[in-house]
Amino acid sequence: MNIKLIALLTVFIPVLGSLTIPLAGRISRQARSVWSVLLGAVTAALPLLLLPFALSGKQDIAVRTLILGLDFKLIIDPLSVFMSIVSSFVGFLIIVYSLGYIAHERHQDEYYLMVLLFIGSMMGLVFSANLVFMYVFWEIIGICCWRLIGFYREKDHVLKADKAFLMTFFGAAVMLLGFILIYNQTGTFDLTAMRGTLISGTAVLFILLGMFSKSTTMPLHTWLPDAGVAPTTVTALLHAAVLVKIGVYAFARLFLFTFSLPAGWRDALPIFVVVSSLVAAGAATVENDFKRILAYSTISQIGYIFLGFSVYTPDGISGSLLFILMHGLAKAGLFLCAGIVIHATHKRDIREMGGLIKTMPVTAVAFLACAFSVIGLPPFGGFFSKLLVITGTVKAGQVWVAAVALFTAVLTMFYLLKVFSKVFLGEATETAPEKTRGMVFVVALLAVLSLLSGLLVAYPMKLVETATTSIIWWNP
Amino acid sequence: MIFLFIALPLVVAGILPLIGKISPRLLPDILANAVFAALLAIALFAGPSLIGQGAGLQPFMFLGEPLGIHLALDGFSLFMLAAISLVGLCIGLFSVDYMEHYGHKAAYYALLLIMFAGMNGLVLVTDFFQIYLFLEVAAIASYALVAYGLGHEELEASFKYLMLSAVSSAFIVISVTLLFGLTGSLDFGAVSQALRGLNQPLASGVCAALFIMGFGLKAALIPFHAWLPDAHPSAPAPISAALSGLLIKVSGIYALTRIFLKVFGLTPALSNILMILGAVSMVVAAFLALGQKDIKRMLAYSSISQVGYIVLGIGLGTPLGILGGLFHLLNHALAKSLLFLNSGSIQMAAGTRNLEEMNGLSKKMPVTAATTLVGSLSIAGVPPLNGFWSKLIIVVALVQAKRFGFALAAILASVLTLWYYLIIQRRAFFNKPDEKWRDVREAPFLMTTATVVLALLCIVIGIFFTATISTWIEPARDALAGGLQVIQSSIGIQ
Amino acid sequence: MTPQTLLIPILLPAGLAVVFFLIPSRVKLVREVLAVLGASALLYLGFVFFSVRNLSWKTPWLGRGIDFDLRLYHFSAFILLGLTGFLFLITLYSTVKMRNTPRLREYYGYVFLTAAMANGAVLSNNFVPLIFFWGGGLLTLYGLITIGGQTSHRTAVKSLMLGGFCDFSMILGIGILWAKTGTLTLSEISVKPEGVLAAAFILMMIGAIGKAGAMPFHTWIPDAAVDAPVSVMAFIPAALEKLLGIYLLARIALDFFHLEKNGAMAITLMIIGAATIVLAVFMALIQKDFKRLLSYHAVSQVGYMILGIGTAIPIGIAGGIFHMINHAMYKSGLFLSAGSVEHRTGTTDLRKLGGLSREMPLTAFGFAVCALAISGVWPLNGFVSKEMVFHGALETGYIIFAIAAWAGAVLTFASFLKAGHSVFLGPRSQDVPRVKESQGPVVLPILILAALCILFGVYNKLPLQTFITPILDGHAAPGEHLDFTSHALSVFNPVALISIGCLILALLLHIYGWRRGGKKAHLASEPVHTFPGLKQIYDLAEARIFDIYEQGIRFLRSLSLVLFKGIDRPIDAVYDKGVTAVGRAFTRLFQSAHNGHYANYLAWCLGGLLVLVGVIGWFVGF
Amino acid sequence: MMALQIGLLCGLVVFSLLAVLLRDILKAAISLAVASLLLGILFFRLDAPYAGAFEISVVAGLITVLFVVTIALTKAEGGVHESRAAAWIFPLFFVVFLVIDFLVMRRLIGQVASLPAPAEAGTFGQVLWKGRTFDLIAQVGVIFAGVFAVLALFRKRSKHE
Repeated sequence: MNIKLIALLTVFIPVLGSLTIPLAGRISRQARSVWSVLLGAVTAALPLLLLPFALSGKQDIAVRTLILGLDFKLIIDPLSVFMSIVSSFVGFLIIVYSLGYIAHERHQDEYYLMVLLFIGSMMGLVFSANLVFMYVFWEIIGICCWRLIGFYREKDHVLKADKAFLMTFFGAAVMLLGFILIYNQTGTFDLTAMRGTLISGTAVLFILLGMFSKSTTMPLHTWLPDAGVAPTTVTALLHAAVLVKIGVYAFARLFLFTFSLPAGWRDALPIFVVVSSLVAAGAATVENDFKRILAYSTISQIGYIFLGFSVYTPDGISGSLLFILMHGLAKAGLFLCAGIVIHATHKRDIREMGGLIKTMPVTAVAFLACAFSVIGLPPFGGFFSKLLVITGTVKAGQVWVAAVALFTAVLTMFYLLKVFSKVFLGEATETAPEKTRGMVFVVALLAVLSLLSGLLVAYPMKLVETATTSIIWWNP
Repeated sequence: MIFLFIALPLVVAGILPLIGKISPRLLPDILANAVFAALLAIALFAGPSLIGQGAGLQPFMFLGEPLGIHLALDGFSLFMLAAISLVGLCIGLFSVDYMEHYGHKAAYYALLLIMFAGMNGLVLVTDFFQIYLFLEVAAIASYALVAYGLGHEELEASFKYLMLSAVSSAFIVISVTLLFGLTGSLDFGAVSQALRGLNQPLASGVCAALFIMGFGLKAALIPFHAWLPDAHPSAPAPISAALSGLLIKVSGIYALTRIFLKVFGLTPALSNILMILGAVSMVVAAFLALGQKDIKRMLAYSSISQVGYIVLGIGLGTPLGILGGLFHLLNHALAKSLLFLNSGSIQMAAGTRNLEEMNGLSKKMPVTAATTLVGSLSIAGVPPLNGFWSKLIIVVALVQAKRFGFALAAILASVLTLWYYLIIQRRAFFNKPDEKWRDVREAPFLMTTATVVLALLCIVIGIFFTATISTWIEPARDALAGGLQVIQSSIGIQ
Repeated sequence: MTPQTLLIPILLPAGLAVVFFLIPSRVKLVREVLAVLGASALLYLGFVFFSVRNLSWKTPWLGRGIDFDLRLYHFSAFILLGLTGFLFLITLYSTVKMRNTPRLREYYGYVFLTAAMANGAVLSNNFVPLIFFWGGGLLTLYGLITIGGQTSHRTAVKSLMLGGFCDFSMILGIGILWAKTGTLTLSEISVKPEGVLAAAFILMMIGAIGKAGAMPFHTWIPDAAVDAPVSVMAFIPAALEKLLGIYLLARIALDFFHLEKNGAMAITLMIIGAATIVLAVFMALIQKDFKRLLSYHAVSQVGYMILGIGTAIPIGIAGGIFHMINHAMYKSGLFLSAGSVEHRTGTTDLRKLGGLSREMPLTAFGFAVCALAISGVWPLNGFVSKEMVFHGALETGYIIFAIAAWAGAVLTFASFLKAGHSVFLGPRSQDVPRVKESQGPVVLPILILAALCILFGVYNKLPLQTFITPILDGHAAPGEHLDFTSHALSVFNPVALISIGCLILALLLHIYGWRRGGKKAHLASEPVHTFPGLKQIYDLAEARIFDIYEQGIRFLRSLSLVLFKGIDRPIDAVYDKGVTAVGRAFTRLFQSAHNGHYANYLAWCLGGLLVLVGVIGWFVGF
Repeated sequence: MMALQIGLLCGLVVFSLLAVLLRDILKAAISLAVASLLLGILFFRLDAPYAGAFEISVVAGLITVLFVVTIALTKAEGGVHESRAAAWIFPLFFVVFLVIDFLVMRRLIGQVASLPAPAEAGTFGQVLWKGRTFDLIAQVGVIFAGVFAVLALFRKRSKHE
């Protein structure tokens, strides 16, 4: 099958498939579960077919011209293939996990529809090479995110869902204005035609607002901890694997792959994102709600990915790309462990929990492993990504920024170990057995993957290297 | 053939009360919807060929006497006719069930058809006085329809609507007479030629101001909008859908566009005025909508805000701006009538219009919940749906014309729009099912089909927006833009 | 001997560790036998590699200069031999000592994983594998400490936090080095420590001394002494960490940076060394628990090594490195002897023990030899390496460091007299039941280590010639002949005489303290403890004021509170309250204009019209 | 002559102002009728007989009757309540409007050339039939609308409540 067809299928199978889930739901619960897992599996498998193509470093364009310069164009290059593999794989795991998690909730049809639409539009966004269609998929994800956060339909949950939707919509609308400014300057929305053009400072600011709203960096980040009210699988999908990676991917695709930033931005950005990640780490240390801590932790780790990209050194870029993979696995693991704990104890405050390691050994070990990977301690994958990001920042001459980033890493270690000791160690407040085997299996798998991605880091690194060389058009 | 658009509804309206005597409900339903369907068919299928042969002037023999009927059908009017009859058909279908308990359906259908005849007429004529006349036809029918519920609140609202519309019609007549005084004729082409001839800047300026005020009130732009938030909520749902979806667009925006682009010529001064009016309505109405408790009042304010978008687009004057404005006109017509029809089915099922009392309906009324979601997201301009593309084109046009302030206002207004539509979703549907709606059933069949048709249209146009633009909107824009270059050079008002 | 064999010291223990994790905990004997066999195989490999001396193997790993580069040369072969030696002794010791602890399966797994990581760190010749293995040790240490008991996870977290901090600062140092030199291969880097490279030196130094357990990153060791199993204390803080830490410090001082004599960097090293010696030994003196006393001494002795290397003089550096291996031997021996006392009596509290020399003669003898060695008594290895450090310190011209070293020697001997006297000599205490000597596998390692101490002391030519001197080959000033063995054991020179004087002073101090404390050996240190000036400092130290971990955590907590309350919440308030308030304010403003009066609406319309006419009129120009 | 003209005009303005401002709807309807009567007279004086006839018959007659009847009908539920607040806003705007209107019209009068008699100045019938036939259809529409409006508004309330 040629490359273009696979890319189109990766985008449209989940998007159109998700619309048929309510029909499957009409037939029976099992039919719907099987159908959604099948769709998830296909979406996860298809990008893998593109792997050999991506590893060769080549780039292919699938295009269907429409009017007004808005032609639907897909770009298949190492960066997009890497992102699609990471997102669809973790998304698939989360679908499997959620079979157990929301087995006895209402609105399950809508849940699976929205999750698959979410993953499908993520694929669309990752492959699209036209600014407007990138925005279209960006907003579809916003809608799915809004419906998923408000899944339990409680009064304040829906308020928080609206807040999240409004903040991301505001960011995205301003970003769209930025896109239109660029369109006004270059006359086209097509990325491949605009490689290397210098864009105006205001356009950069507007687009950054959109990215920061979606990837939760400093000024527009407070909706993510509030979105903790959603079911854990959604927060896992949202926070760890897919949603927060959108802004970062857009940064790579726009500000690295395509445009060049005015001078002032290049040294302002790293400082800004490091401060954002420090503040988020501080907030995570103070918080006591299990999922809010992990949400702030995500905001903090996203700061690292932005840091890696914004220093414009090859190490930084490959560090950040690796970070996306490692953080996706590890943070999804952390959230799903949190899901198992909350699902069993029905408590959200870590001070009320304790000694769960006796009754939940596998979850505890998995949580610890994923925590070590997020902190960036050696045998785990997170270590390599954090190392490359830090060395990339130092090579860009920003030694103080690297120092602050490392201080944030120490803070990360502190609050993650604090959470682990408070929840799993100490004297047991109640005996809560580990819930469904499927959920525990997924969590264990994620922990093992975090470890393997550390030991066998050479393999993902190959793809990351080709992606970095394909991104860099300027002489470093 | 195009004369049918006016004659058919008028004739059927005439005979309806008699038929009403024979079978009070069944026959009028069928007849009215048949008329709408026929008009839609003509517009969709026969229309494009009709445009082909020029301005569609054809002598019409009546008892041997050649009647000087000048009906001009160009891309713009055909686009409007198609939109009117499309929304009209859905409203007709909706009214079959909804108007059951209002009684005397024949009179209702008669008035409805007359209103649509008035609108069709207004779209087709090329004579100032005839525009005023058909304006009055549609207006009088709508006064009666707004007050159709005969409740105290309905009467007061329709009285206010009548008095203010009467004032605006008066100003339109003054302006028409002034123009007749100045140019000696009432036909668009003749008047525009004459205006270019004599340089009377003050006179044509005053005429323009009076027209803006008159048609501005019909289109409910901000300083003149006050009647709309009272008229729409108290009108029965199909009527407020017709009013908000069509009447303010046809009698307001169509007339403004036709007059200013074809006759007066959109000079920079006029375009600035229109854009400022549009932008002010867009933002102020959005804030007003935020604070509403009653769903229909909120939707009414939202209409004012979206009309602001359309006027902003068309007022810009560049071909892309007009394209965006017209496309938004179509999208808003579909989505807003969908939302008003849904509010009608909510009111019929749950018996309330107040958002606070309305929570927990999604369990019992899933289809209405889904279609309302589609409608709200479409107007808020969230991508996959049609509203987004028109707003996008408008903002692109604004940015290309270096009007960054307006572009930013448009973006912020769309965020505000999303905000109050989320309030509707949160209050009405997106919450835990409430016990008090235990015995509430989904809206009857025909009503749901009407709303589902409109919702599907929103989605389909959203996805195949390029096809819609190239077949419907671009001919309309060319019809208008064609006239633009000619006028641009005329002296008129600088 | 193909280059691939370099992988064996890493993969063999790692493989064994996986096997240990998989063997069900019921099957004890098989595990112990396998452990000892594995350790002995590794020891044999250590000897083989030491004989091969030069081997290197390199494969590309992550690209961009990061490749899996292993290099065996004299120094790493020597350290590798030491590591495998201690692994063998500890495994032998653990077979009996740890037999009935709950998580035995994990214990052996972690021990062998630590060994694998340590071997990897020593062999790697590229910074990324070095830091990879270096950090890996942290996690296994965390696991091993949690095996100690229920409440030990707090100490485990403490060790991980401190180790993590040092690791991250080392990463920053490596980043700077990589940025400046453009390469990651250890053997190719040698720069002068100025400007940002000075910062790199400091950061790498933090990484090294953090691992070695010097001030201020030592505070987890005394806590671990109580919480962690004693074999872990003997293996990791006593031997392994010292070997790795000082190995890296030596390479930093010798290979990566040219540490010139009395330079700024050398002075900082010497200050840290001296401070560690004095402060740690003061704390050690007053300890009531045998193992805590030994752990403080472990921290104090590192001071000598750092001081030695800090002198940047060949004899000083050689002294520091020699002291490293000596210390590893006798400190490990002391811990093992404490462990065998605990194994039999069940407690290590000095107050409860007494007069055990008759019942546990071999342990007592081993303890005695190691205690004398650590105190630097004449013929033993401690004396030789301490003398070299004293010579180096004096040669730098800064007397203060030598004085600190001597003060350390005094108090070290005093505290060991107190410990030895209260545990083995003196009246038999009643609290402890009749005990027999520990089994063979427990006592044997102690005796082996004691023998080694004697051998390295008396016949010091062997360790100096074979192990230490080759390390300095490339670095001595040209023409200067590196021979330290000539006056190693000579007593009749001023430095040796002062050292012996210090020992006598310590003996008098002990006797005075012993008599004042009413013939109770464990109160021998009370005079120093209650000394007016020192009393307050001791109380502060007991309240953990000087503990960098406690202060650090308090700082982190307050900073986070400031960040959270100061930045995060206000931003959130802007959205939750600010935006909604603005929206509602505007809405109320406009709503006030809509009061439902028809007249108002008409007024609005007329007003609108007037404005329009005015504007157009203005445009047209009346 | 001019005094009568101005008198009629002022009467017209006063009565229409009253129609808007009067509280009691009945008096407002009646003042509206008087105003349209004066307007009819003015049309006659400007020798526009047809306009005058239409004005008096349709506006003064039919609409006033219509109003009075509806008001009588709705009397049962109380007149349309009109809160008293801010009664001064409208008159103020009205006066300002009159002043500006006066100024603008004064400037305009000078410029607008008097209309040449329309070419086919035939009788009202010819003009209506020949040139403006289409208006008839619109007129038919208006009448239909008016009739059906009355029909709908005064339908039997049986089924309604």
